[in-house]
Amino acid sequence: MKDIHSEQKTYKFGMVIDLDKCTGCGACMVACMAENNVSFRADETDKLRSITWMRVYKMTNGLPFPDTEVCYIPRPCMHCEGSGHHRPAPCIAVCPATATDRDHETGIVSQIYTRCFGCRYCMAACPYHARYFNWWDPKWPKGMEKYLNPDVSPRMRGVVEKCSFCYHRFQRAKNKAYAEGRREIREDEYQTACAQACPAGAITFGDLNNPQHAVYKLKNSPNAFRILEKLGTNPKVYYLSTKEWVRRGVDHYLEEEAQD
Amino acid sequence: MDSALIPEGVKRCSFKKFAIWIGVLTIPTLWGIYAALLCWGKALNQTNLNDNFPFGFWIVADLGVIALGAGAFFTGFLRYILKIEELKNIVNFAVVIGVICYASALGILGIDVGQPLRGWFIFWHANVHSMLTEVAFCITCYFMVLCIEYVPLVLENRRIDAYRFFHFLSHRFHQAMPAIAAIGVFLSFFHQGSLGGVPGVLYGRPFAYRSGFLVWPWTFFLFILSAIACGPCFTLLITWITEKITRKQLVKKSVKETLAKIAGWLLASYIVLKIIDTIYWASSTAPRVGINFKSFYANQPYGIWVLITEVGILGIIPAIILITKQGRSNSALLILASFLNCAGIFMNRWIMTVQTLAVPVMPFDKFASYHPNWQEWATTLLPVWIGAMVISLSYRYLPIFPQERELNPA
Amino acid sequence: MKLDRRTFVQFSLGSAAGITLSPLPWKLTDDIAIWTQNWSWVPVPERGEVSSVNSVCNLCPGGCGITVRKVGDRCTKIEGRHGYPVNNGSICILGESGLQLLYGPWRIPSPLRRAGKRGEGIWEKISWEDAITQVVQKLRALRQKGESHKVACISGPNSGTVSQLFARFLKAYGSPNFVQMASGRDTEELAMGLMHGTASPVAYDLEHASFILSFGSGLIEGWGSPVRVIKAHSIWRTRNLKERATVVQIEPRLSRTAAKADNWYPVRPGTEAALALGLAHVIVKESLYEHRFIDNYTFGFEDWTDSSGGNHIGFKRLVLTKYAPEAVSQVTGLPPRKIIDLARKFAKAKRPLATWGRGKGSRQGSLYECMAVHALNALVGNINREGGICPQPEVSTRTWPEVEQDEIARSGFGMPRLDGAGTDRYLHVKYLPERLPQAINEQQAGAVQALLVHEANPYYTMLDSTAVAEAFERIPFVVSFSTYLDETAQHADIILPNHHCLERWEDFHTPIGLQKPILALLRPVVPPQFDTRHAGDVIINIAKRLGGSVAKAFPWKDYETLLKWTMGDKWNTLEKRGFVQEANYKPPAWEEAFKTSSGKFEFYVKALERQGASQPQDIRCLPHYKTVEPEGDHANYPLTLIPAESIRLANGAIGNPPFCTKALPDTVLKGNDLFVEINPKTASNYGLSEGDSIILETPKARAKVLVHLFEGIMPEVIAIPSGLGHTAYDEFLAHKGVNANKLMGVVEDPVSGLSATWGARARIIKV
Amino acid sequence: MSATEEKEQAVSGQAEQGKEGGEQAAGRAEIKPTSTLSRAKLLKFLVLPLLVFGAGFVVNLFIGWVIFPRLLYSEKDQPIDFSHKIHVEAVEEGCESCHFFGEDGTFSGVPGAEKCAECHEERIGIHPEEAKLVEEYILPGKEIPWHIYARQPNCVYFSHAAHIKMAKLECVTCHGPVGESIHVKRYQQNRITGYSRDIWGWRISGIKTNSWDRMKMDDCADCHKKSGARNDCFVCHK
Repeated sequence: MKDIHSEQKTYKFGMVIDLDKCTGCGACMVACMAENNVSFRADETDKLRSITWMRVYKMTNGLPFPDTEVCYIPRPCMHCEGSGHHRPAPCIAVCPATATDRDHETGIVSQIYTRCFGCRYCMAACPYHARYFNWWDPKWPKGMEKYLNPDVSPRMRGVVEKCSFCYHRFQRAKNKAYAEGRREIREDEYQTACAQACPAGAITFGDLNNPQHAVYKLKNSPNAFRILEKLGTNPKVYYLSTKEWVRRGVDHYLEEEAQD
Repeated sequence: MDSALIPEGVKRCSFKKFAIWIGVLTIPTLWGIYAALLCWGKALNQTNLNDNFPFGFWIVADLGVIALGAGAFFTGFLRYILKIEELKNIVNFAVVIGVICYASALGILGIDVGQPLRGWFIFWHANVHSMLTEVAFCITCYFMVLCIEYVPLVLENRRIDAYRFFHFLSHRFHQAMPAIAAIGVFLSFFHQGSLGGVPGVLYGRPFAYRSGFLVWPWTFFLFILSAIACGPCFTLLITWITEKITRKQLVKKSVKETLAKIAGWLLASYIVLKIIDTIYWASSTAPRVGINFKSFYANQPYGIWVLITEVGILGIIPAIILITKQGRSNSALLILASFLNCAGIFMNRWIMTVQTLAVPVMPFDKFASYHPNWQEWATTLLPVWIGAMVISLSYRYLPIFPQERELNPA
Repeated sequence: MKLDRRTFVQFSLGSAAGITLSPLPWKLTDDIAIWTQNWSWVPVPERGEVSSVNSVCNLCPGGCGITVRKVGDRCTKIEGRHGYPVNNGSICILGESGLQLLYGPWRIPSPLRRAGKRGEGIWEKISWEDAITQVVQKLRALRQKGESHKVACISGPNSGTVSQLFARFLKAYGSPNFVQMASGRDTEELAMGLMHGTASPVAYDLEHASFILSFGSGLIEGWGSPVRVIKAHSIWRTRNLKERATVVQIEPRLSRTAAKADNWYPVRPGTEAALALGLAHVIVKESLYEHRFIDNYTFGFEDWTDSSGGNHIGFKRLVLTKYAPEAVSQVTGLPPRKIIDLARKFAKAKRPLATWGRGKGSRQGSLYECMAVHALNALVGNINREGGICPQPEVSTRTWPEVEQDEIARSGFGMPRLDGAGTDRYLHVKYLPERLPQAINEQQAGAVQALLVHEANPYYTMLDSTAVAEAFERIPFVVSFSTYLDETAQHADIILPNHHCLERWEDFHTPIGLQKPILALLRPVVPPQFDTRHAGDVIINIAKRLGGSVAKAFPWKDYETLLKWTMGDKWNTLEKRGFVQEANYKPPAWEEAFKTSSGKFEFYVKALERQGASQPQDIRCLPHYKTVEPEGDHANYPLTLIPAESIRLANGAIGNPPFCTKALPDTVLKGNDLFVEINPKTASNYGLSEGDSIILETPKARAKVLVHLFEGIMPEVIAIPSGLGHTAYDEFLAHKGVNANKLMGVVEDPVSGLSATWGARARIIKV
Repeated sequence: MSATEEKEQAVSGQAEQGKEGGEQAAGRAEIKPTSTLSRAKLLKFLVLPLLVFGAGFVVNLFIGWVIFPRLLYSEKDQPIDFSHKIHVEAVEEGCESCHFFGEDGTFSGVPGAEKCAECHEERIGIHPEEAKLVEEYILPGKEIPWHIYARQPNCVYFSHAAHIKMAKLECVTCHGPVGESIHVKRYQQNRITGYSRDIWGWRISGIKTNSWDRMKMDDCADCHKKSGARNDCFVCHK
């Protein structure tokens, strides 16, 4: 049989989130939940046990009234690249059962719920708290299971789940492309649910390697930065902010390190 | 009633008393089993673990008991490989303790993982790059080795030994013991190290992350050293407890002191290396990602006191006691040092696990605190009660202590 | 051979070997693992053919276009409709959760009749036939007794045919007591009607504004048409630095809007009008206003003399004498320098725009405050201009024939309204919903014999919940047309459940605040999931059964026929495309813009003159600041309580769906306990720290809440999240937190009678 | 042999050994049985034990290989006995008449009743199974509740387009010669996992001789490996 692999294009899908535009409205969180069959419980106030693949964090500048400033930071899975084969994403490196890997075609960090046996080592490894454990059996009130998306498998208790960059939408787009005899997909054919829903248009999604894609230009903006860049996780989620305190606030700096 | 099973020439309490003792141990055991059933039946919401603390008391206990269990392989190593003959008088007991520790570790993992029925995926779909895979393989293999080491002890039961076949088998086992011990030592070294690698490789967690040698972070080596430094002390501690309960001397003081001396020097060298590691981490590894190490200890209850307690009170003090002749020859001090040493290992494992997770990495994230709930306590303590039963049974029916007859003439 | 121990061992060993060499253990191990991957209690979404249907979301006045993704006959996702003029592909958090409302257990499965005590939650399922018959019998009896005016109706939507049907029904039946639920639009309509002569809500050209001065409007908290405003916010942020719009937020609390604004100026709660006039002072004093507009198209800016020779002061003199920065600073707490600076920046901006309406704009407010903000817009001449404001236009539809009332209807309809709207006292308003409970409670028993509630949840959303509950007690017969078992439905006697908005046809008129008129169509995306009926059909049916002139007023077969008839020639486009937009609509030029008696924009509103007053009361006709004092004295209630509105928390007639509640931050709820925001300085005065439990007390009610320390709130002010404290719905919403409406009373705006409530006096007690 | 006998034997043995050192005893035990092998002893120590052992062995092999599979799977009838052969001959475009691609790339693996109704709006033949189709499903407008042999678990994503349109695989490769079948085969369902037996394969041993004998993940992965397609998790999982 001929080598299919060689014909396959490789992408590096990533996201750029404009924090100046982000209003912290939470539409991305719910778009994600609705798209990805994320379960919910009567009491979700314990955020340490609440599954939200996309979570909007709130950062303040720490100054007292009336100089207080607030910035909202939507945080999906960063789909870390790490630094090559020897140091992949923190979570991929540690998973003992290969339940998470780097998808070679898209660069997306996968999570396979049926492979995961719930050791939670990946969660300990992830500095972004992007991984969530199913502490309970997911349950939908009677009748509500009707809205579940068949493209995403619901999870069971005892496994870890996280944002997949709506990988099933890539599968869907590719399937359509295949049916039309194409191998490549267009930028607008594959968008994540959060990017699509965001009322502020703050989330841009696309191929970071493709100069034709919007994310390519945005990630090279002087205002672009990533969270905890110094750790070397090499995330594929970039942020934009014109505010110095915001850019600085998402990483650690020693006192002697000058403002950039 | 069970006199035919009791080793020759030794005295044991009445069966009734023994039965009551076992019965007493059964109560907390059932409590632990109930908690375990809750965790399996209702899922892990039955614990205080959460997404911030995916690892908690159970993992600490696992790391801890495996370190404590190191007494088995290390005493075996000293006895069979380095040929310190004197230690044959305590090696049996060390093996018993080892079996209990490793069985506990596996048992606790069986509750800790979210999907125990898929636990075998770790072998079948192993990711060789994961420290946990290494740990799982080595622990499982080593547990088998320990069982093999434990079997001849069982075979030495008077009633079993009466069978020629078993007697013969037991003998063969004894002959193979150095080889088995060697395998055990290899496996054990490796997984003690891998356990150290578990937190050490987390490069997303600057509190735990350590640079290192080839693929191994420094914690890999520190964990090996700390385990072999504390394992023997745990053996001594349990021996002492057994002696207190049985009101008998079971092992000669000289044997204990030999073991204590070795442990002492190991502990001392560990502490020196640990201090070097801490300094290097605080001055180089952590600042490289922009973190002043003091900020790791900025939140109570995980203040700087934990470092002082771990290295100072639970490290330097027992090391000094154990390496000085006056210190270890004083039984009270010896036991105190052993206890501090063992407590130190637990504290170290707690810090490497829980504090690692408590420290927020994203600067805008909140600091979180964790304490185990009763289900976690009950299940974690379960091995203590079962261990006590196994030791009681082993002591009663197996010739664990070769010097017992000599030290307690009828 | 006897079975002895040895045989047993041998047999066992053999068995073990045999089993090991059989597939059993291996297959079983595998299958058991697969069993855990495939637990029967984890739902497997059914597969099916994928399709999508366009409709409109009517969960709020935002009116976004939606595309519903369907798999088989199930809706699986609501997404923003691409190319839709309001939201172009985006969607808000509530719209996104719409399917939870559609499929949720809070749906009412069939008509219900109360079987226990009111509010007890014991229901008896009845047939539609039965339910309608009972309502008809009751209404017929009242009509026969000549008590038709004792039937009241509360309707939620401000526009659309269904709401009009209810209004028409009451008119034909013979009651003046049709009330629409309160919203900020009431005040805007009034202010626009008085100053422009066009009584319609304000439409803001946010997209083209270059300086947005928001008087507490939660621009990104669901104010106006939420997605559209957030999109405008992004436009302000996207333009290059030179053209980037400036946003200034005037609010005592660092809301999301304040956080995203370029400048946040906290002022004392309720003093926004003073600041607006203070800004006007600076603009007038420094002559920064738009002279062409002020000189030619306004009335009452300068002092003037009436036909009978009486002298009147103008807006100019008023602001110059009374609203100097120092004086305003005293009131608002904002330094004079900042006031002057802000006024200059605002007036000098290319396209400045001032917005009115606190929070989501869902509460009514002080008329003069609205006028003051509006005067500010007039000063900079941004009326009916790009980047400015204009009266909100509508797409015209076919008008229904006039109702022919019979004698009973005529006399009933001619009775005075219970809420007093339109009487001499409250001359300028159509409805005063917030006065209704009080009016019912003040009157002798039996003022309202039957109440119909459509798409509204007054029992929860009205201020002073205790008085509302009392009013409900006094109404012997309550009929709810709700889709969900909300608080009002819970306290009804008969529930005639309406279809969910994804199950029905309905028209949707220009979303609030839009400058281009749109008419859109809701369509049934899925067949009704329960035994529900369109409220329009039900009311037509009831009218027909009542017979006579009431039936005659409803000549349509059913609602769909009526809708098609009303939409007229637009129906085909609506059905095909989903909406009709007059994209080229431009508001009239200044020359013909104003329909006031002076034909100009009126700073001095002549219509507000009190007839027959001996002395001209100029101040009454000019925008001015007068403290709207909530109940309670300062000594007993030293703190000020304000509601905090959030787009993540629906606080209207629709309860927060589980997804939205899940998205609330942990600084709002902890378990079922609600956090209130307190400045650390204030908290330390009371010895409070984060998470402490306190009793929050206002003259109206008290509640146990938790303390959340927040630097972003003014000292001495407490903010309480609005939208929680439901007693109805289900475990995902009920009994979580406290209903902010319960703590706040109605403060009547003296000139209009609208509710001017912006907060309450409060005190706290540490528990 | 009774338990008492055995005990006596053991005790006497021990007594014998007691005199000498353990090592010697063990050494002797190694030699002794071979030298004095009486028939009775052979029977007692070798043949009987072997027989007992063998019995256990065989019984359990039987349980594992024969009884277990029967217990593991339940059998279900398909709602209608469908003949692929007849249909393939009757329709114009062969397999594609019913199994075709949608515009979005979806594949009509199990065509809906609507598809059947295109020909069988009313009875066109005399076959009783057709009568069943028309009367029980098409006329009342109900879907046919087929049991799907190749239905993968919910966590699996499979694209027919990728395999057929891109990789040009034949249907037979995975599904076998279904098109030639005259009757539907019995559907067996694993009682534990709920899957069709076709996933594991009909041989309980899991051994496959044809490419379509088994549809486990490893089978997909093997083929992917051979053909150079990727084997990343997200290729086939969702």
